[in-house]
Amino acid sequence: MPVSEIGPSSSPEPDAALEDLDLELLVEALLFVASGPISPGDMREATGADEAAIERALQNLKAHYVDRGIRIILHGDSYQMCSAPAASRSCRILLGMNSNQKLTQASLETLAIIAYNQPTTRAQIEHIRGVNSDSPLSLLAARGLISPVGRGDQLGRPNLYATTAGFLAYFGIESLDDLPEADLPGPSSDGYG
Amino acid sequence: MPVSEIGPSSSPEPDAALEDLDLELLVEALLFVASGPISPGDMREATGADEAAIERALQNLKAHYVDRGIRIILHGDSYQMCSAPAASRSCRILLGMNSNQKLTQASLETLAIIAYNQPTTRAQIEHIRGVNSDSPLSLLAARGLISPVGRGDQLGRPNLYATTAGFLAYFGIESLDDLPEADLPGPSSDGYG
Amino acid sequence: MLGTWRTGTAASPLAEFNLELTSFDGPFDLLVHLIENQGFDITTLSLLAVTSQYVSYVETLQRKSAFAEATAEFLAVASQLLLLKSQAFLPSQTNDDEDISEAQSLADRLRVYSAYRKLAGELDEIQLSEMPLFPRLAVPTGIAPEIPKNWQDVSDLVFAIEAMLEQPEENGISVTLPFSRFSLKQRIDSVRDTIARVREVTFDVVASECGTRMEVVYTFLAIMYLVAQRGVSVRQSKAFGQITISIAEHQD
Repeated sequence: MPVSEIGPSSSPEPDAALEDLDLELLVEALLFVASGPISPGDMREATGADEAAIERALQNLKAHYVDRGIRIILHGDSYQMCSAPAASRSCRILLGMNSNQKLTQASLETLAIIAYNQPTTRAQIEHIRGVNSDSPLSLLAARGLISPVGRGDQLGRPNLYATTAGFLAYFGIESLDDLPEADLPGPSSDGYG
Repeated sequence: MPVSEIGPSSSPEPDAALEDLDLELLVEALLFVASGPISPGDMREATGADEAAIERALQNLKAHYVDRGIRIILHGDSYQMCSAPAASRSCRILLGMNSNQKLTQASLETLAIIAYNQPTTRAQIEHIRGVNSDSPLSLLAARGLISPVGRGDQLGRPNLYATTAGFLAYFGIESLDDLPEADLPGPSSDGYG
Repeated sequence: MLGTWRTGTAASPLAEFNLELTSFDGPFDLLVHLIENQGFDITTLSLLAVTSQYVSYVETLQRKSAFAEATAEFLAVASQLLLLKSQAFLPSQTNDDEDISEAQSLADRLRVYSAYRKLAGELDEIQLSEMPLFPRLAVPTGIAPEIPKNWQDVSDLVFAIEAMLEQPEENGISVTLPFSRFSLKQRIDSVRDTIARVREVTFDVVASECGTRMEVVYTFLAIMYLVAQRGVSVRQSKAFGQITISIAEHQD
């Protein structure tokens, strides 16, 4: 197996003895280059710094970006950079997106069921909605608001769906904790879950 | 249907009478979300600010980012954000660009789906794999084996991915016709494909 | 407010309810609307009270054949409601508890649905005032990837597919898909014949003779098989676009 001399080896030695400021720079760069949410574990692996130092760097960065054009949002235990809400109109124009593509009631119901019950299956969604939900599911997946995160144990090993970081971004919220409070009778326990 | 007063209208008017600080925030967000270098003209169009104000914002931002994890670089007369050189080793590790490492099962699955169904979307890949595929997608893109080749017509205009010339080199084949025969589950008929 | 129903036309037999036919996202959406319209809470009693309105809606819906598939779901709930109502008027001597629990369970499901319907409304309001955040769309820049040549064998791609398709048996239950070799072979023959005849055809046309989704899947598998045999080639100019199947042009 040819070994590249400049490339990182298969057991990379990350930059050692990092000062906090240097680590902040690395974490900032990692959040920037990642194309999705990344966890503190990913950052530890990439930088070699310990988790506590990474947490400090993340808190400093979050504070640094609080009133800038970039935000750091939290999805599960992972972090992602996004543009700030105040810039959404300009970004929309730059990216050539129009705002008329609002989600329909069917999609919003499906999304609400997933958001408050994740991960969940198509069968559970259809049991709650009482109607076939293929079409809103594929629409939500195509828009990147939900994605399958694994397969359930049930017969046929159905896809389990959860919301994505794109879901947070679409509604302009920074974490799932910012969702409206739900007063739910609770998922029925009749085997569809 | 109630119309939100703060919501963006369908023919957005760029934010008027911007203070320099606000404009800096907008320009920062634009540089962040752009998929490539953007010109001051693009920024003027997206923000409605005049060119002189945009130049000031760009100079301030360049100065702000001079010792951070993100840099602002000039391509001709266009600007682009990229990660700081000091962070390149960490970024390489994060993005799995370690070229001495064989691709993981997740990456190979994703690559196989793209190779046999190109161009294809993230939603379709995830539908077939049954799991979120952000991370293998960004890794494959970072390794130069796939690249976005346009956007689909679906709602949300998702990226379409295809394999690159580097993909052929990596596997030592001369054209896509040299791919082995495979019984791949192709696009399903329920709206994902 | 979340309602998406539009005002009914004067000619509509449902004009008095201000309902338009295609505007309900399933039977529960309609039921909750009817119940809330009367100012009722969702109980077994209010279910019975709106049964006749519900049934007349579904009858009208049925007359529109284009919505046949959707009608099935509405019809299933209609028959459930009518059964509950008949039992309420003609109390049967037996199974009282079962009847009550059936009505109870429908009301329970409606309450759960209604809670999510309200949440959907709240999400709609956030959506309307949305100030979305945008993630980066760019592929990482500034770091040029080095691509080693001949680094991995292309058969690894096929192994990956095989591993992906290998479905582990869970709890000793093996899932049998309703494929029979016979019908898959039939499908292959039929697609091959069609293409030999017309030389080029779109997937939609080939699939149009399929009655069920499973048959569409069969058809797709048949085409994949023919592609693998290099009997046909398949073109799709864009994702979700039309798939065109034609006789393969062999390069000699």
